[in-house]
Amino acid sequence: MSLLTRIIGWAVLIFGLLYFFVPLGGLFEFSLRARRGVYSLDAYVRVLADPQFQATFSYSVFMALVTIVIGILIVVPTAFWVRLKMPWARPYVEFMTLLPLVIPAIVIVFGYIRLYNTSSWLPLTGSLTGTNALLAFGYTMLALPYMYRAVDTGLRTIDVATLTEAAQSLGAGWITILRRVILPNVVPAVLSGAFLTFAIVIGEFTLAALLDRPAFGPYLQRIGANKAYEPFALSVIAFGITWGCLALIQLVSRFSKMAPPRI
Amino acid sequence: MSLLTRIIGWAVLIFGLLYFFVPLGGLFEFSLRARRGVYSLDAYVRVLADPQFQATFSYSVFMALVTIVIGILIVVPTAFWVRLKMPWARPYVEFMTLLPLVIPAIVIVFGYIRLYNTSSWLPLTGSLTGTNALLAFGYTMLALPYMYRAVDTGLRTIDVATLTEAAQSLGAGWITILRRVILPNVVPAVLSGAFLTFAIVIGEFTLAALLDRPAFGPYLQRIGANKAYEPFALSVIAFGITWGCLALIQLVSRFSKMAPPRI
Amino acid sequence: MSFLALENLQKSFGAVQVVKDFNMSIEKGEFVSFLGPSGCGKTTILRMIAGFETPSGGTISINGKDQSRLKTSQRNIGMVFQAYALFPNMNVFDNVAFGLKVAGTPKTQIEARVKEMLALIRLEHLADRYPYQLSGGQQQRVALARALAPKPQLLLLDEPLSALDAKIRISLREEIRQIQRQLGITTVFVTHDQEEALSISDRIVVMNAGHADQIGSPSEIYNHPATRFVASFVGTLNMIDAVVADPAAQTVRIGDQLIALRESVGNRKPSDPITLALRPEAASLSEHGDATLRGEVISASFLGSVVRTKIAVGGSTVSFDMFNSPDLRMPAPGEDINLHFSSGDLLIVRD
Amino acid sequence: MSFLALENLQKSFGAVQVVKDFNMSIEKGEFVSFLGPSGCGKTTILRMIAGFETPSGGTISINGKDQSRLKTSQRNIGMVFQAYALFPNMNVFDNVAFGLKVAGTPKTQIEARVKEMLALIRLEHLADRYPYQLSGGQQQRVALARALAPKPQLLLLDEPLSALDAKIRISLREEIRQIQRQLGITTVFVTHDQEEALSISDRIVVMNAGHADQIGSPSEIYNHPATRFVASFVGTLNMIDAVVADPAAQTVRIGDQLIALRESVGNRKPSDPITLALRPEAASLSEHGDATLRGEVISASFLGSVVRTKIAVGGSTVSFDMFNSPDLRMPAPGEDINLHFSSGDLLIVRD
Repeated sequence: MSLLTRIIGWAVLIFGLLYFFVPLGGLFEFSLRARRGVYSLDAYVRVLADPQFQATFSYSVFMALVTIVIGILIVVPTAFWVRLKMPWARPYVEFMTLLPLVIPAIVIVFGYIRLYNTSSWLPLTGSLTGTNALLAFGYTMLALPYMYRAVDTGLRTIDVATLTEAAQSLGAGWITILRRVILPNVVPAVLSGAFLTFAIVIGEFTLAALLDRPAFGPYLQRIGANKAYEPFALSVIAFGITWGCLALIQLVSRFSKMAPPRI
Repeated sequence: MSLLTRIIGWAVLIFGLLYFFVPLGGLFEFSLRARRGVYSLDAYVRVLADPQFQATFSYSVFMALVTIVIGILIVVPTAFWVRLKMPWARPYVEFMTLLPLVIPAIVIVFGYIRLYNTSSWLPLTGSLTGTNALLAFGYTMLALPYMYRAVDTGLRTIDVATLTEAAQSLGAGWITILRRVILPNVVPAVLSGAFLTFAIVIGEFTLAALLDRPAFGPYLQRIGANKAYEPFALSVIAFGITWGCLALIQLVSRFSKMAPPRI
Repeated sequence: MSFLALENLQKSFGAVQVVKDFNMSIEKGEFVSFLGPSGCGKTTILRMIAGFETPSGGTISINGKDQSRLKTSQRNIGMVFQAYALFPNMNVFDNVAFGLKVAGTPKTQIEARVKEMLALIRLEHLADRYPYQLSGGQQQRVALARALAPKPQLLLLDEPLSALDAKIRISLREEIRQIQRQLGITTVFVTHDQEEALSISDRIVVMNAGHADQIGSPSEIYNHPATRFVASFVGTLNMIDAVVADPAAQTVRIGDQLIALRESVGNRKPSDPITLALRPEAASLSEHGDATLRGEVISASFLGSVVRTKIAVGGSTVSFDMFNSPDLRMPAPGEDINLHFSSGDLLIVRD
Repeated sequence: MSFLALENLQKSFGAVQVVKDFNMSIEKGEFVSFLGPSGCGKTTILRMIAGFETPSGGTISINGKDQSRLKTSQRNIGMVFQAYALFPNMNVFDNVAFGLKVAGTPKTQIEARVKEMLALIRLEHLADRYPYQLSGGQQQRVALARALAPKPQLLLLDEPLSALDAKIRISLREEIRQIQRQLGITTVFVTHDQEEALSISDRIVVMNAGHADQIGSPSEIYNHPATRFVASFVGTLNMIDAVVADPAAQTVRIGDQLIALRESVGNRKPSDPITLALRPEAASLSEHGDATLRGEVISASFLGSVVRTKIAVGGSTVSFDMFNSPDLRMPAPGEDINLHFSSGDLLIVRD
């Protein structure tokens, strides 16, 4: 039975690896074939030299950072307060953070367009800044579930209520408690939420395309429709970025595991 | 302070509601304006009567069901086995289930197209059935994180190891254990994963568009580009469906809460 | 005037009244334990004193000063929690220093005070350790040092020992008591463990469903329980069904055996039922005392230092304890034996 | 021939050897407890008997039949787990019936047997309840009935009481013992609670770091511990530092007091250090026994039924216990008192 266990175990792992990595392998192999007959990095060179690539990629990175900041500002205080003072509200908040997963992005975008079009009370879509802001809020919404879960999981590893009360009994006010006690203990969780957000925003297509912003996702798709090898090189690059983010999450969470085990 | 707590609490809730529901409200209001001057359901009537709507919608429902079946077949045994016999593999499996969140769907699709094109060893994209299968596998990948987490959470609420050992000591084999002991206790979790999958597949745009399949997502976008009121009606319908799924999840999880509390 | 005064203290959560009109005065330097089962309101009282809960009614005053308008952070109390309340991101030194830093104490003073506190709990050598590197007992000692560092006027202990192993629990409670005596700090201790409360306290408050059933010294509580609840919650107690034989002679009948009580049976009449209580350690097989009960041994179990024997006497089961010794002969089931005790140990149970 | 035979049993997890060459024979109908701290290997042995772990070496045979090739489901054993092992989706009846259903027993027989089992644990009236509607004690009784329903040849109990409240723990252990006697089923019980093991067992195995330090009856284990580990793990023990005075006369010196031992000091020479052990309940203030130690009272704590006094005797601290009684005068700290005991109670500690 121990042998069977091991065989099934490896089968599951191998199946998982194949499921994800065989497509990626094919992708990578093809992306090297830009020069006839030999493997080369020609496609990568061309992609990286493309000013449009640079423009869209830096635009997406910038939007990702903005999204992360908005997300942290919304999520950390909410999650702390919900854990501490409103445990009754947890199911509602969790329900709300589920919404972006199941409300199609298209629906959100149509709502935004309708609400903030040029003839509305707040004509956001009328200006570039406005549209960018709309996009950032849309991204925040997409990233909310992951950010919230990451931070909430981080808070779960410490006994928020007891630590807060201990700090209060020692004379600390709210700001001291947040700054000296709560935040230092959830930094890894916040970071892992941030990396996840980053990866999601970099690869996002629907929102950016429908709001017609020069982001990396639509660029990827445009290239894919018009070039032979470059889209594959781009995909590999995009994958590399997300992979890097994931590796960072793992690193951070390993680091945080070396920190105090709690409860 | 109790008052402050309450005020902040309500502010958070109201902010959340506004964040999600104001766009939806705008959407809904506009979708009723198809007849000049009065509110009417004209847009809905036209949408529902559109044979394309019916075709794409039933296609997506069908694909969602296929995805759910594949997902359950992959996820339930894997999650059970990992919990029971391979706790060391949990981080790897969880890492794998994170991948679909951060690998952009476009990357996956390009990989599929490259790997299974008409000149490859398995020319899936050469036939309709093959492309549909590809799409279903792509959907499964998208839904994997949610399905896995739902089932894993379900398994966490029971003491899998002890229950399995108890059943073994009473003479039960693996099939009896799975059928009589494990499954009956994770049905709610499996259902909630299934509803989430359903909602995701119904609203998905990128995969279906890039593989050029007649799904509901691309139809929604096409209508959006060409009609005035119908896209908003469609959005409301899409939202209604996802909302229904969410409500079902809540119902199921409430039902499961009335069942035995464990650990 | 008392140091800590709780007057008409009440607390309701929704429709549930958890603390009902509680009154108590605690002297400076006293060690008072709140003892009771979970849900009896003992923790709620502690949390109201700390300022974590707002009383629904009544006042709390410390040293004559009403506390109701003060936040927790303004009350100058030290508190030790059940477990895991050390700040995980700080080492032992920084944990102990936290309260002083918050108060803006100069650095050199902080250092001196923290060293003093660590010496008090004999953990000077662990100042650089993080909480996860400490055992449970060490963590609670650090928590105690942290609570005491800012020189609080009142020390509150919320079941600080209940997460620890049995042996550490005993040594730490002795240490807590010794430190408390040394500093002379007024202390309120909450526990559900009767042995803990009995061994550590100047006075014990036995809580039952939101009010104090009895307030008194450990031996008063144990030897003269005021209510049936106190009697059964504190220690083990035999309940013996009897009927009154002769009210004037204060005799009762247990089965067919006549026993004379030392207290009056009150206004009970002959043949009235009466319930008597007897502690297992009050009775023994050796001849002593003025009362005897004969019964048949049901079982004798060896519990280590003590052998507990159960005998059947007129429909009731009576347990009694003997200290173990290597040459002790265990009573055999079925055997008839005489149980000797002092009639003064036989209490009449009031409900 | 013994019923359950464990021969040269070994188990390693990676490089860690958890069970080291364990040998034991258990007779039919015996109740044997494995007692030890966590990590001593007691649970691993139980799990190997059940078939949940495969031994790294050695054999397990039940009734003469080697079990190594049998899966758990083929061994016909009943097992009760620490907690929460009832099937949450089945009611009490179905839980108890599970083993019989799996075995394909006819329906009418199942019904009769389940009723019989529920009568045994006195829960007939709860047959329709689900596990979450039961208290912890009731759940464990149902788990016991479920384990016994298929008439197993061996009953394995893996700390079945440790998740329960103190009072329920005591009543349930008496019930388990009584049912075990009634059915005459061979039982292996794993616990870390010495009082539990002492009160329930025919024989106790005291485990320490993978091997058995001592196997014996409860009173052997308690009164004649074979090793220092057994002595300190089972019960509370005073360790007293002394020096040999005259090996021939078997006298030792504790501080400046001379005591004659009943056992030989072995090949120790005069002035050699020697460690003696004395159980707290063996000594008392009243005159008895042939040995006396004089010391100064350090503290006296009231623990309920028992008063524990610590005295300082020649550099060692000696605790002794007295049963409480209302007229007991507690020794005051600083007072000099005489402690009486029998010299036979003074054991020489071997390491």
